[in-house]
Amino acid sequence: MIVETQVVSVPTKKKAKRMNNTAAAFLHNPKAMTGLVIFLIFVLVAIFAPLIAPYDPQSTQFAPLQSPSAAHWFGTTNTGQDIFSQFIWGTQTSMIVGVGAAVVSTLVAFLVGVYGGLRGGVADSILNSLSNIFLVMPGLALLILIESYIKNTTPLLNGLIIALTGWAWGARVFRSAAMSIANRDFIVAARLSGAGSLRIMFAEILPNMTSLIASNLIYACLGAIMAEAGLAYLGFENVASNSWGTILFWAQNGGAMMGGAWWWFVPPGVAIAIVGTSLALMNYAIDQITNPRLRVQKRKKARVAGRA
Amino acid sequence: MSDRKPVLEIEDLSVAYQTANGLVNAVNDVNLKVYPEEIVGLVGESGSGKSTMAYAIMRLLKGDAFVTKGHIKVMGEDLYALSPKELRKFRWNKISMVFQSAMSALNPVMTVQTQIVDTLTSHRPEMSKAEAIKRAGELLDVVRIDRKHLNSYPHELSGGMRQRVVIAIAIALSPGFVIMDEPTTALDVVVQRSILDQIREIQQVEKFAVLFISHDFSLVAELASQVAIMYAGRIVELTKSGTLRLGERHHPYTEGLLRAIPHLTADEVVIEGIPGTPPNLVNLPSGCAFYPRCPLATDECRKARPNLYQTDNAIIECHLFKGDREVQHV
Amino acid sequence: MSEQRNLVEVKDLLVKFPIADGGRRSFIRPVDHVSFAIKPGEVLALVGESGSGKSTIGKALVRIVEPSEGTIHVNDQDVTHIKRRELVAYRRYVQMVFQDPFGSLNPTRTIEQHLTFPLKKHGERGTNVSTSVDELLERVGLTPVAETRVKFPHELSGGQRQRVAIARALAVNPKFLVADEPISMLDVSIRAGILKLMNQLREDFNLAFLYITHDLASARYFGNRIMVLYGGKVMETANSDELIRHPMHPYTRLLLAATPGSGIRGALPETSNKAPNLVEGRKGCPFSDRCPLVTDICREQDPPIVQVSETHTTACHHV
Amino acid sequence: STSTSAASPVSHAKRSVQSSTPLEVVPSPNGNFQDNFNPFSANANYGTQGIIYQPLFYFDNVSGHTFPLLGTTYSWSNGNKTLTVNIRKGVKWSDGKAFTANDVVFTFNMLKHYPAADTNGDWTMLASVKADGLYKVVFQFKSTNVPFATYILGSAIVPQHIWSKMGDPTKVANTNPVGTGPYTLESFSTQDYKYLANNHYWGGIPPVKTVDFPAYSGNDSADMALAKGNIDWSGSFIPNVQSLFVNHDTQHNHYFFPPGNIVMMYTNLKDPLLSQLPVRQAMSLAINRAQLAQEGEYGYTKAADALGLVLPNNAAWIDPTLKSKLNPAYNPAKAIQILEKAGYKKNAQGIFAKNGKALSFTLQVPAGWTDWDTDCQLITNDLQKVGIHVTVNEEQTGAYNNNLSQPKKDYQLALSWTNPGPTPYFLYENLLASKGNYNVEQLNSPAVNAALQSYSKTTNLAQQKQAIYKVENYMATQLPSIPLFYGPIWYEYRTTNYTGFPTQANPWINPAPWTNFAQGIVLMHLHPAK
Amino acid sequence: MRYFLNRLGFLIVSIWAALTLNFILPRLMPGNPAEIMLAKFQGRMPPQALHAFELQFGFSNKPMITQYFNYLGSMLTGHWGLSYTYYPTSVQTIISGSLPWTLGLLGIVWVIAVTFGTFTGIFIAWRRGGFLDSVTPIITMFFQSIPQFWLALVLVYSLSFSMNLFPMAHGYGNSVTMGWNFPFVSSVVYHAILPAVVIFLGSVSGWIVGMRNNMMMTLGEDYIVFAEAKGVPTRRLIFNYAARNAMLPQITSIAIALSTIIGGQILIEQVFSYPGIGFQLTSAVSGEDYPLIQGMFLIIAVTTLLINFVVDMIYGRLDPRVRRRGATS
Ligand SMILES: Nc1ncnc2c1ncn2[C@@H]1O[C@H](COP(=O)(O)OP(=O)(O)OP(=O)(O)O)[C@@H](O)[C@H]1O
Ligand SMILES: Nc1ncnc2c1ncn2[C@@H]1O[C@H](COP(=O)(O)OP(=O)(O)OP(=O)(O)O)[C@@H](O)[C@H]1O
Ligand SMILES: [Mg+2]
Ligand SMILES: [Mg+2]
Repeated sequence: MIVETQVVSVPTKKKAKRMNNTAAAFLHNPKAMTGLVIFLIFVLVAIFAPLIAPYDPQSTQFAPLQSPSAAHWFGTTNTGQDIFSQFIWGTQTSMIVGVGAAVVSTLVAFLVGVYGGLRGGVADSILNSLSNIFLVMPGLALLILIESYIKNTTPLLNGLIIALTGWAWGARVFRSAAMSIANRDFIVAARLSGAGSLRIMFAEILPNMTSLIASNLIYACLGAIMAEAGLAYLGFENVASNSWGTILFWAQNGGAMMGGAWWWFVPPGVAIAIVGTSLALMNYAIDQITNPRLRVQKRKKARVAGRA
Repeated sequence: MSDRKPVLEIEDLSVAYQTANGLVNAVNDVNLKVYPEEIVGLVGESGSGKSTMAYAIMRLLKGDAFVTKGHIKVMGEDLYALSPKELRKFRWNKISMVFQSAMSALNPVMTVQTQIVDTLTSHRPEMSKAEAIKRAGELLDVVRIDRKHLNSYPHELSGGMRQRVVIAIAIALSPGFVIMDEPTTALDVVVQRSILDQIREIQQVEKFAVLFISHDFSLVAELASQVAIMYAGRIVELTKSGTLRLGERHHPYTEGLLRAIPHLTADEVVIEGIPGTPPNLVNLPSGCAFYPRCPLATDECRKARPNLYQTDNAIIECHLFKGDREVQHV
Repeated sequence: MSEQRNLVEVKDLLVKFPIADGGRRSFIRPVDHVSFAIKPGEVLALVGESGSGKSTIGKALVRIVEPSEGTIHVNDQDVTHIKRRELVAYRRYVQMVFQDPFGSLNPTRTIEQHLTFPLKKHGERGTNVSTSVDELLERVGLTPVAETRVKFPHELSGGQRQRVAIARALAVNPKFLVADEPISMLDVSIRAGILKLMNQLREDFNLAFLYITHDLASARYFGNRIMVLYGGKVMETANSDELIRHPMHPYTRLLLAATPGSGIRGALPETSNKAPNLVEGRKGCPFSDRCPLVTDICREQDPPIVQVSETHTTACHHV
Repeated sequence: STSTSAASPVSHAKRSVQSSTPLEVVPSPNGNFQDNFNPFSANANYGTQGIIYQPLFYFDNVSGHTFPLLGTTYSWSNGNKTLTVNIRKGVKWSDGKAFTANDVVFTFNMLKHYPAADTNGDWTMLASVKADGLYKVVFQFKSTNVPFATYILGSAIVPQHIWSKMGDPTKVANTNPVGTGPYTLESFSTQDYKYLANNHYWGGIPPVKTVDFPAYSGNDSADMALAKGNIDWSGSFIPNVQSLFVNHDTQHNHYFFPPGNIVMMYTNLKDPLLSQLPVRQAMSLAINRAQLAQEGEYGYTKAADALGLVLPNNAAWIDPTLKSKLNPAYNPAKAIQILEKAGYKKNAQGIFAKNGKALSFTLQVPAGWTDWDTDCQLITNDLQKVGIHVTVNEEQTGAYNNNLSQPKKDYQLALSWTNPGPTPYFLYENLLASKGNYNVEQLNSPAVNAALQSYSKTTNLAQQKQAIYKVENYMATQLPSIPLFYGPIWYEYRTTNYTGFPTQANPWINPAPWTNFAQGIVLMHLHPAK
Repeated sequence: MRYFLNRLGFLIVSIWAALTLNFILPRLMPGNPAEIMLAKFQGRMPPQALHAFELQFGFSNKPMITQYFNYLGSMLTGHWGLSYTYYPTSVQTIISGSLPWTLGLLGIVWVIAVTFGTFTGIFIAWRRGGFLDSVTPIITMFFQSIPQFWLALVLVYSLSFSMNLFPMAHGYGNSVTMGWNFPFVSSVVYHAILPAVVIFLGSVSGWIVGMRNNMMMTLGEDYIVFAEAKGVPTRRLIFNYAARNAMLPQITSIAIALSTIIGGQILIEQVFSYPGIGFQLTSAVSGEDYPLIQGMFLIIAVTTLLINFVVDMIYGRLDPRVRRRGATS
């Protein structure tokens, strides 16, 4: 009964999980690490905002339009608010919006894309058309259209709207990935051994899409932060809220640019650019890690040569 | 074997891939000669280094692969000594290659005609467009594809036809030597057979030498005059194809392979697999690479790499053949 | 064996797939009125060229594709259109092993996880599961078990993966296994091991197989009977030796001629690479496009199935 | 019958010097312009009413002055039900045709025929309009309403020979306007349009040859252009006007923000709690208006008076007996006292409550009106301190307006504006009359109604003043709504190219370039800078 | 043909979806258009005139389904209603005045960004691992991550306001007259430089990185190695073999690129007072001019959809596989 075949164990350096290999590659990629560290700094700032921010961000207790000083690292607004405190609290809001919208839109994208890709048929056609439509709709215009009807939104609501309008690209990516995975035999095999659709989606397919999910999360986070800033800047957000976008809105409202109050509008803009770059770096790195063809080899020896 | 000058001479060739886990020694100290108008088969399991060798011969190794050792001469010319310009000229005029998978070897957005004509005009700039098209049609005739397919895109052809187009491109400039890297593996048995027949036919007309790579023993045995058997980056045996059957003297690995195939017509069918799996090419076993799977392995096999021994029909790299004449090269 | 009742009985099975054809919806029939039966412990080998509908028959049997017409009886139960719970129960009876050992295992799950799920799903609990996993791995020769259990698919060779796939199929204790070209992607040196393993399983558990292959030699080795398929239709069915030694159908002959090592060698017809037409509504014998013996009747009428001997049938106007 | 001769302290200056430097005017940030110079359209481009078309008279609500334009004098008769207007002679339409009383009669009859064009609602009061010769028009009123003449006399007049062929005046864009005003349209594009001086203008040769209106999208781009000296006359808001504008050229850059209206906190009098005077009194006392003006409004305005007058514009109308009550008190302690006296007790949350009803209200404000948002925040804080809880609801403008203007008002507290006129009557009538257009608080006071009624029946200034005093008293004591601060009129100007703009020292007319009819008058008073 | 019909079908369905969305959204919101219109007058309107306005705007209380079909009918026949803010100007007049500006700027920048991005991508992929390959993506990513309106403001302030290098606002100078004359055209170009630079910087990164990655993927394909082996000259290899294939997936992402550019442009036109659709849209939103907002959104959506359609068609021409296979998107 026992077939005599000895297993020659394939040498692996350590019993590292496959996932950890990707993670390890991520951690060894300088671009990814730079991005990750920068992003984590902002995350930490967001988490500890209440401890970091020296003052109440809304309180108008200081002299207006002070340039940066030890007391006010980023100066004050024209109504005497401490911009550094606003910036720190804004970091929190913007990060929550970014990460939250990323999670929501990725989840929607995953459900729509994977379900359609897996299920096929009419359900897929409908879902696919839907995401194609959302995909080609100009995002910001759609957001503005929606905002024109529900003004005075909070950043969180904006994040939600951004997420609910911005899932299409992910859905498309997930769908095509799901379609190629769904054709793989292990899905059929799982079904044969009794797995249901949900199990197949979450236990069989999801782990095979981690890099896509990660990259979609990153992409969506970047998009959400930018979109939220844009909306807030246009005034489509409760101006009493505290986000990078609203700081820019008030700065613009208060003539910061013209008045030479660079300390007022520079920090949020630069912060968005830095967070955005950090996300883009991570995304770029993930691409390279998961797609060996994109990797650039650093050869120690000449390509041809080889005459030992 | 033959006094004529070989079209291919490989001497002590080693090729390695640089990977995160270390150097993958895909080809190790390989020696091989191919003579004009000869068909030599190269057989081995997946991953034994066949394609790597083929790419090395063509000087097409990319990225992380490099020749660590040895020389390759094609028609007396060292490809690695050529300038890029010379190389571009030399390739395809003298030596060409049929790739493993025809689907991916053809550019999906160009018609068959363009791809053939490109080949011609790249090497014969003096050739007019009309001439090139005419020649393309002739080439399709040679591989027996209707000329109307000149304007077809690859995806409009069947697998067999695509492979024929690739063959047509390979012989477009009448090279003296063609490497065929598993040209038929992805195809149906019947199609496979008809393409093999065609290759043989064309080869007899055009008289080029062929290095035919495959992992299908019986196929190669029918086509080639000599068969090189590759294991773990080494050619462990070079044998006359007619003797590829049980009962002749062969390398234990060759014997294992012969035993592993069920025979279609034999009265009594007993098959036996080779236990275990091919070695890891990053750290090869010290002695004979095959010893962990060899049923006849001795202590010596583990320690020392065997020499080459000439038997009546073959040159074999195995300690078991110590009694035979030792040779230096294949 | 012949006295036993049939384990699997397929009658007039027809499978249609919609295809987009110039905007109109039309269908192809990769399986066109196929009938066969398999007894317990018997191996029916299904040979035919790529696209002839072999996998589709296999998938219809495990009900991954929906039969359009005809019936499938397994163990005297009509399973042609069962749904949900019945289907889940049915799949404890039949399982499938796939061609590509790389694609049939989930790269993100360990070998153990691959096996525990079907075990649990089919009722095993607690430490039983763990012992069952060990048993299964031993049975398919993946020792040492402890080492294998924790590995991921990519840490195994192709042959080992195929063993895992077989173990997974065995986990539910099936009586019937559809093996869809289980060795065609494996190296020659490993193929024999898998074939032997399947042979052993047949003997040990009286397991019946539908063995799908395009390699006549392995069909003859493993199969009790061989069924030759072309263009979705059965061309010839016979006991293995009989079919190899006395092929009747021109297609079978062609196949044999193309297979190295066969006695038959003959010129292959010019049109030999034309794929069969599967589109619904075509007339006549599917092989008529390529058949060297073709006459007008072949293009017009479906050839009847001729009983050549008790165990040998063929469908050709010229036999 | 009494005859009122229209008094004009500043007559049109007659000058012959004309400068060809274009005057750049940005009344307010704007989207792209559309080709619409229809005086009956609420969305006509700036200058249509005033630079091209003119009314009989212009009544200024900043200075209270009356400027005769196409009319020269008007008089009441027949128990103040008949209004007779003398028309200016020698006026020509810009196409050279003469302007007569017939044009006036035509214009009004057209409005009667197309009520949608009658945006002043002239025909709600008019019975008939007749010409009496070429230079006299007689308006017959349905009932006596003297102040309503402001609307009628302030309606733009169009040429009969053109508009009689136009059809429905509300549906035309009138891209080639012909008026009596000092300018004609020279060119139009969506990003700017230009007016060219009408050298046959009855008031003389306009001193500015070309008046250019460029479109600026937002405050920031307009402000930058202003600071850079690209704009001569602007009505846009600038934060830190001193540093962002004046300091760029202290000699030539000036601004002056006269009060335009009163920003009120409206209290819904149908609300059982807000209808109680002590609650309103407490609120009024608890709000620090100076802080609102300083922080919310950048110090550009002042706290409003308690009487609902726009000061100093309406200074002549203050009841001498109320002089002491003019400034609303800020006294949180007293607010608490009043509430306690009225029987309110603080509940667990520290909010005053009586009979289980806590003083907890919502305060509506239009979303995106950032200064008001700040104000609301401050008000919330102020009221919280005295134990009144307020939640701010930022509403989209449409919804906000709806809630305030529908017959069934859906709000508790709201920050909103008032609609002033040349005399306090107009604001009061709007705000307090039971049928007032902006009676947002839903006051229904027979006394106030009667006082306003008596004003409207007379042309006698003394009687009018008495009526106004009554209302002032009502405002001061009953607080039907709570005045907070004056809404400023944004007005910046640059004297590099032209001088003669209204100044803080001499605010003879509403100086904002978006003020219909006033802007045409201002243009005629400019002169090229030396 | 089939592919064409398929894409055309999708175009029609998505336009219908955009139309329907446009219809549903305002009706989901509280308040009716009449009230919103009245609100525009902020109480300055005597009640006497209210009814007049209701008449003017044709507010209807017909059943939803009737309204819907009337709406579809009038949208398709180009009757998009009258703007609230610019009454009685029709929405289509307003749009036709600003659309050319947007399309002009957008089209030019887009072509430049795509061309530049594609060539840069090809170049750095060919020289993979080189200095440019490691630096260019990062720099462009940084620019892409800067909020475009912010960058626009900074540039306007520094280059235009402080340094007088560029105009601060508008699509052309106020002193030139519109027409095909040199002063006008040069003024238009001069005014377009800054907005174009900002849009360019905001969108080029995706093209560079995308093209680079696709190139790298394509360069690893067998047919490239085969072509190289068979001696195809390098230039032809890069452009005809590699780049042409690498561009195909890029083309499909044109949709996203385009809507990103449009999104950016909306904000940027606002900053530059550029007389285009975006500027108009934001002012319509702040003016709660719903017919105009709807028309704007519709025109933006339809333009994007149409461009996508064209792109799909081009894609079909470039990729012979698609024509047969039908739409796989
Ligand atoms: N790019 C690469 N990087 C690292 N290792 C590689 C790479 N390409 C091939 N190898 C390794 O080199 C060895 C030889 O590969 P090669 O492709 O030459 O085998 P082959 O004999 O052609 O196999 P097959 O029959 O599957 O084509 C294998 O072990 C393979 O894993
Ligand atoms: N889900 C499907 N939808 C449409 N057509 C299908 C589907 N599955 C298979 N086909 C078609 O049915 C035909 C038969 O396919 P099948 O996979 O059964 O062939 P096969 O004999 O197993 O071939 P191979 O040897 O290549 O595995 C093919 O033409 C295939 O394209
Ligand atoms: Mg190979
Ligand atoms: Mg199959």
